[in-house]
Amino acid sequence: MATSTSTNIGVDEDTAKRLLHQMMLIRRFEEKAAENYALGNIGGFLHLSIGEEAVAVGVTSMLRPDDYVISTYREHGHCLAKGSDPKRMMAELFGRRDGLSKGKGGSMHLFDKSVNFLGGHAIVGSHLPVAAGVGFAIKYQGGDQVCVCYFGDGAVAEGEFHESLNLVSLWKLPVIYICENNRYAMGTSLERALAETEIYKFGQAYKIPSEPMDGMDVLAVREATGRAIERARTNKTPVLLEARTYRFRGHSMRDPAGAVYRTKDEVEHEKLRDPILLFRERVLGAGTVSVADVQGIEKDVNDLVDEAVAFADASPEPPSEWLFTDIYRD
Amino acid sequence: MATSTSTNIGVDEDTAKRLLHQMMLIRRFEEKAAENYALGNIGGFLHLSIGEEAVAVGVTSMLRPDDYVISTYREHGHCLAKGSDPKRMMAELFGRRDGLSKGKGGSMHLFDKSVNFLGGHAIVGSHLPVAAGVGFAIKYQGGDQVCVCYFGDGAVAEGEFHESLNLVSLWKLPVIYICENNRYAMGTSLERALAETEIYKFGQAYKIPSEPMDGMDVLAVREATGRAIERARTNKTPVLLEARTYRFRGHSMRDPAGAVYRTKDEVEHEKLRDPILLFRERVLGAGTVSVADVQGIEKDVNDLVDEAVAFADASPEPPSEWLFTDIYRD
Amino acid sequence: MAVMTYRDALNLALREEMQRDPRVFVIGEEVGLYEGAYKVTQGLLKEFGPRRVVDTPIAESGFTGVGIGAAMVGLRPVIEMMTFNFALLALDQIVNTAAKMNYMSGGQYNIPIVVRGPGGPAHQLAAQHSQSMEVYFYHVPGLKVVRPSTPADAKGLLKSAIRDDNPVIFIESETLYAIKGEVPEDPDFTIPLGQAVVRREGTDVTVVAYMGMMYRALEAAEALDKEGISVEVVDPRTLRPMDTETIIGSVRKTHRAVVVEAGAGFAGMGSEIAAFITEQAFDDLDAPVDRVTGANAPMPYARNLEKLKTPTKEKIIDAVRRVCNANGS
Amino acid sequence: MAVMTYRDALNLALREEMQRDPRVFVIGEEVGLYEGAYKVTQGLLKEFGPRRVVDTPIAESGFTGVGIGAAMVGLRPVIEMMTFNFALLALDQIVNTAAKMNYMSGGQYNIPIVVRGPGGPAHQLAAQHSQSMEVYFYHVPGLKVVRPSTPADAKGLLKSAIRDDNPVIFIESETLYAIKGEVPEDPDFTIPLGQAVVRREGTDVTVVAYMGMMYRALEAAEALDKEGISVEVVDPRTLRPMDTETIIGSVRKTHRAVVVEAGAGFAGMGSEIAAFITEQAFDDLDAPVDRVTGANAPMPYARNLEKLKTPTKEKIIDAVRRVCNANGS
Ligand SMILES: Cc1ncc(C[n+]2csc(CCOP(=O)(O)OP(=O)(O)O)c2C)c(N)n1
Ligand SMILES: Cc1ncc(C[n+]2csc(CCOP(=O)(O)OP(=O)(O)O)c2C)c(N)n1
Ligand SMILES: [Mg+2]
Ligand SMILES: [Mg+2]
Repeated sequence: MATSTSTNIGVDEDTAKRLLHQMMLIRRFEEKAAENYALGNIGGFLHLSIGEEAVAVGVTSMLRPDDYVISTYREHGHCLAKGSDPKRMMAELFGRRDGLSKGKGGSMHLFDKSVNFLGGHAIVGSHLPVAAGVGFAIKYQGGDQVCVCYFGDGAVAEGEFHESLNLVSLWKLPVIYICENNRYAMGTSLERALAETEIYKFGQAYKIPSEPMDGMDVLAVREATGRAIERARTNKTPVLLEARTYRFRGHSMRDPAGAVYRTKDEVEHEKLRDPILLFRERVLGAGTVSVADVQGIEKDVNDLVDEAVAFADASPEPPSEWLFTDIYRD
Repeated sequence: MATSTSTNIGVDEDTAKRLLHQMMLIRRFEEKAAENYALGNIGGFLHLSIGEEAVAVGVTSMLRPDDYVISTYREHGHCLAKGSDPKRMMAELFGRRDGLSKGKGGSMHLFDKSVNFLGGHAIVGSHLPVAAGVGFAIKYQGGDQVCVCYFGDGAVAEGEFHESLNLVSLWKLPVIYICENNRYAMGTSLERALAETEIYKFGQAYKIPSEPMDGMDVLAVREATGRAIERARTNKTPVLLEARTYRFRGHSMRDPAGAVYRTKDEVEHEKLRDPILLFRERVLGAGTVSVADVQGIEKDVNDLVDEAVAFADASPEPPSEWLFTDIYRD
Repeated sequence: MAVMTYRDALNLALREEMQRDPRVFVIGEEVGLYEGAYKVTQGLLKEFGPRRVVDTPIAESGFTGVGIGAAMVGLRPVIEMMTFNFALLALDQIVNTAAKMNYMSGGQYNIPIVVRGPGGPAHQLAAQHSQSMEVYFYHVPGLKVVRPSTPADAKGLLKSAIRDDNPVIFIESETLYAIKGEVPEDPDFTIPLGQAVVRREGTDVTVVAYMGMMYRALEAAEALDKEGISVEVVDPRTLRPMDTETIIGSVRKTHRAVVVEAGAGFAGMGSEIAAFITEQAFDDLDAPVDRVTGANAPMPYARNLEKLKTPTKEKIIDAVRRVCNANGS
Repeated sequence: MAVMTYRDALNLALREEMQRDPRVFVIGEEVGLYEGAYKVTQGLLKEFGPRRVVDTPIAESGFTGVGIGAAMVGLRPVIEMMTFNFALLALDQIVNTAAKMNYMSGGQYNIPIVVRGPGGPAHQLAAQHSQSMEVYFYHVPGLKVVRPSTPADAKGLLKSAIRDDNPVIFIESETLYAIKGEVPEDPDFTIPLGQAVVRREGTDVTVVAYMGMMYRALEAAEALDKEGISVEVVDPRTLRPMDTETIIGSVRKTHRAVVVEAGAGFAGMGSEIAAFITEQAFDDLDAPVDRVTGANAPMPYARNLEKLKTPTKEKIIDAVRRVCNANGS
């Protein structure tokens, strides 16, 4: 089954600008994060989603604010797209007091209750059952939200993938599982990890409607996700989507562009389908936005990210007492 | 897909007698075990496979002695069919020094290295990856054995089912997974546990050849298993078989015939397809064995089981020092 | 007050809390139609229906994660482990997700769940089904761990656990479900987590024990009374947070302590209790704290070996005599 | 003798044992093509090929079970946990299957596996990726648990672990991979499991510590030397079985003990060590055993908070002063 590519341009000017703005914001945010990692302002693991922005932006553009999103450690884009404040996000990456998680979580553990962003989880596969629980609660409470759960192709081999898909199908829960298939789990390519590399096909085993989508085409993502959300919201049933995408950088800042397990040529070839370039050319070509608009957006995201970095830099370290706060809620 | 039922009778007299003997031996062994549980000679959990004998006997009749078998806590039949001594098995159930596991394992943990029976495992799903490891070792050592892994329908919902099937398919390991689908996991029926109740179909997701078989028809089991073993042994690849069977007794001796979750009628109806009766009528009808032969077998298995009970009863308790032996191998 | 079994006390606690708070639901294997492998959830499906009494497939990590997710967005699940032996399959969910979420999110997402079920030595269930499981939990910051020894505690502590805003590991015992005791019927009756209780007053030696071991300790105390040795028995009830004050207070009075635990001794609960008693009451101790623990072996199936695996009244009596005959006093 | 890093010492041990015994193979995530997330298995794929250096999908329970099954029928797998944080997903396999199999089978099926990888505090990896994991293993009968602090120990103990006929949990440290030290090149060099070592001789107080804490302890000892306090540092190296004799022997000499551990203190390794020292050397002790442990909290990400979480040289110095100024002598 070929991934469905978006047919017509089908976005108005505002939407086009918004999508472009968000994708460019994520890109810029992560480029600056990388810089600050090199400068030592950010520590630990830092996983960039550069190249995968169309998924986060396309999916979230179809969600309602009261819908839930839960993700992995590669979640900057998902968190930004859901509407989190870049300042507080960057402050979290810096490990500062004004960070989303008060500096206690870091890049892998961004949480933002104000926008229903349920976190940043770093044990591969562990948040898939949690997402099922969110779907369970939505149904229990009689709500009509959906829960979107992003995970990587590497998580497919974990037992929790199977347990979760069986449960959401058995119980008919409004959860949309979105596999960001970037073809590698660290240094392990799909073929070396999965007996079935067309991940969306696993949906069939659980009687869950599923489809692949071009994760480099933000409009294709919108179309497939739109169908999925519609179905999940009305029938209160799960959907499995496979976004075919690619990670332009290394697995984390500690993995130099992944030289060992993939070729430079492959990476360069994939970069030709940079989701931001693709969409920009498209909307420019269609005349939906102008070059001036694009430059305006560029300036705006640069400013936003500069502010975020300045804010993070100015935010103090968390006070020592905070080591012992938030262990328990009393 | 309907389960393939055996076409012609296709067994010679010796085979017919052997199959009947083994099924009747298992039946008798477990009936006596139940009696001795009531008498307090056997403690803990006791899970009977009465009604499911055709699977253990049909499958094992197609195996070589050097092939491996690994199973669950409902393993008496699998262990007997693989060739274990009923005396030492019963002694193990009694918790005595001459038991297969020196009395330390009990009914749920029968192990017999002399016949390549890799145990009795009581954490649902946990032995499926272990079976994959046995297949891995066979290939590593360049052997041509296969490993048969029995598990229940309840194990299908566990993550280890998924992890194991993916691994054996990805690595092409000679493992034959045989689901003894008796339609209930304790009090939970298939429909309440699995999004896909035709368990063999899960094989497709992992590109593993799979088929259902009539688990009440020992010849059907032999045919399907024969195909599977042939394939696994020559190609060194996995197979998934679903044996459609039924448990005539309760989940364990503590579950009174399972009155809550299934009807008496259902149980009575299923008993009409008692695998021993079915096969006996068949071979008698075909004139493959005589009534006298059947009576002879009956007497023989009764004697064997009586001996086993007598042996177990006479075997002393394990010496106190054994509490601390076998914790480590030095 | 009414006399009821430990099992019924748990059942009553669940019932009352489900009536009190619509966000509370029960989820696990066989909790509904089958009414619980050990019948703790008897009648709940009939009273509250399948929406709030949820039968699951055998997928411990899966349904524990479901409970955690539900708790993130406003529900208060009570997750039953058919037995705690199976909780190892859900341990990552409990330790890495539930216990750390409030901390990792800077206090945004607390996880009000109770994971409950029987644990500890049972009858001839052998190595995989008969083991003390609390050891995998009480070390973990972010978790609370409860081991209720009596019907009244079972009710009062389970109610507190359900009302608590944090993940609480609540480990019952197959061997105690049938015991009877006085239980307050008042639906407002609760016992705060983190409070130990003196089960028996005494002056010569403090014995710290919980669950089945607590009853062995009381029997030992009776017997020792006849020898003129007065034993005080303290039951921690909650292992995390541990009520060190009550235990230390008792030891300062008796100057001697014996710690009993069913589990294999090495690096168990007894190690910690012995260690903090020694640290905090060193100068009050007339003898080193003595530990009586389960044999350092897996649980054997054979009845005679099984008896040797778990501490007996006699072993406790010997230990008390040892500390009383030790130097000092 | 050659000077090499802790990482290279481990690599050499793997190489030598794979050369020595064709039944030994390495399996885990990224151990082959990627040569190990921390490069411990560098070059192994090239030398031994994909048959013996096996890359796995992300399925910890699955590939750990594969190792156990392979061990049942004659192989000797070395299973790499990319980090031990993920071992919780395989804990049921390790505890309920590997550790109990020899016992449950009456000695028929021993499980000669090594589960190895880094564990313990790392640098700003936060709560899920920076924790002391040995606590989940050293309580378990049937397992052996090793924590090697130096390059020489890394090599000698890993070789013994691979040759051992039982499941061995071998937990390294991300923060030690780069340290250098003298390592015997003799392929027959091994260090027996279960032997502690005195890292530094002293007469006034015994400090028990392993891994990073052992180095903090040595630094503390240096500093205290200048104050005229002579510190003996003992490294257990193997946590299970624990070499109590060497530790007790040292305490009988110094009459004082401080136990250091990186993990959250409550019911950790320090509790057990403090408990058995007190039991076995009570009359020799001039002061209660003091424990220096990690803060009782999850690991925070922020650099400043992370520093406060794990014991420092200063904390150890304070503890030593405390026990030295305590009553007695
Ligand atoms: C249970 C578990 N095992 C291993 C790891 C180490 N690890 C972190 S990310 C990763 C690769 C995940 O790949 P994928 O799911 O494809 O997501 P991607 O990084 O490509 O976005 C691994 C193995 C982990 N965090 N959790
Ligand atoms: C991991 C785990 N969870 C729960 C149990 C308790 N338990 C024992 S048998 C069983 C039902 C298994 O049913 P199935 O797999 O269909 O096998 P059957 O008993 O029908 O042969 C359950 C839930 C267990 N032993 N292990
Ligand atoms: Mg990936
Ligand atoms: Mg079944």
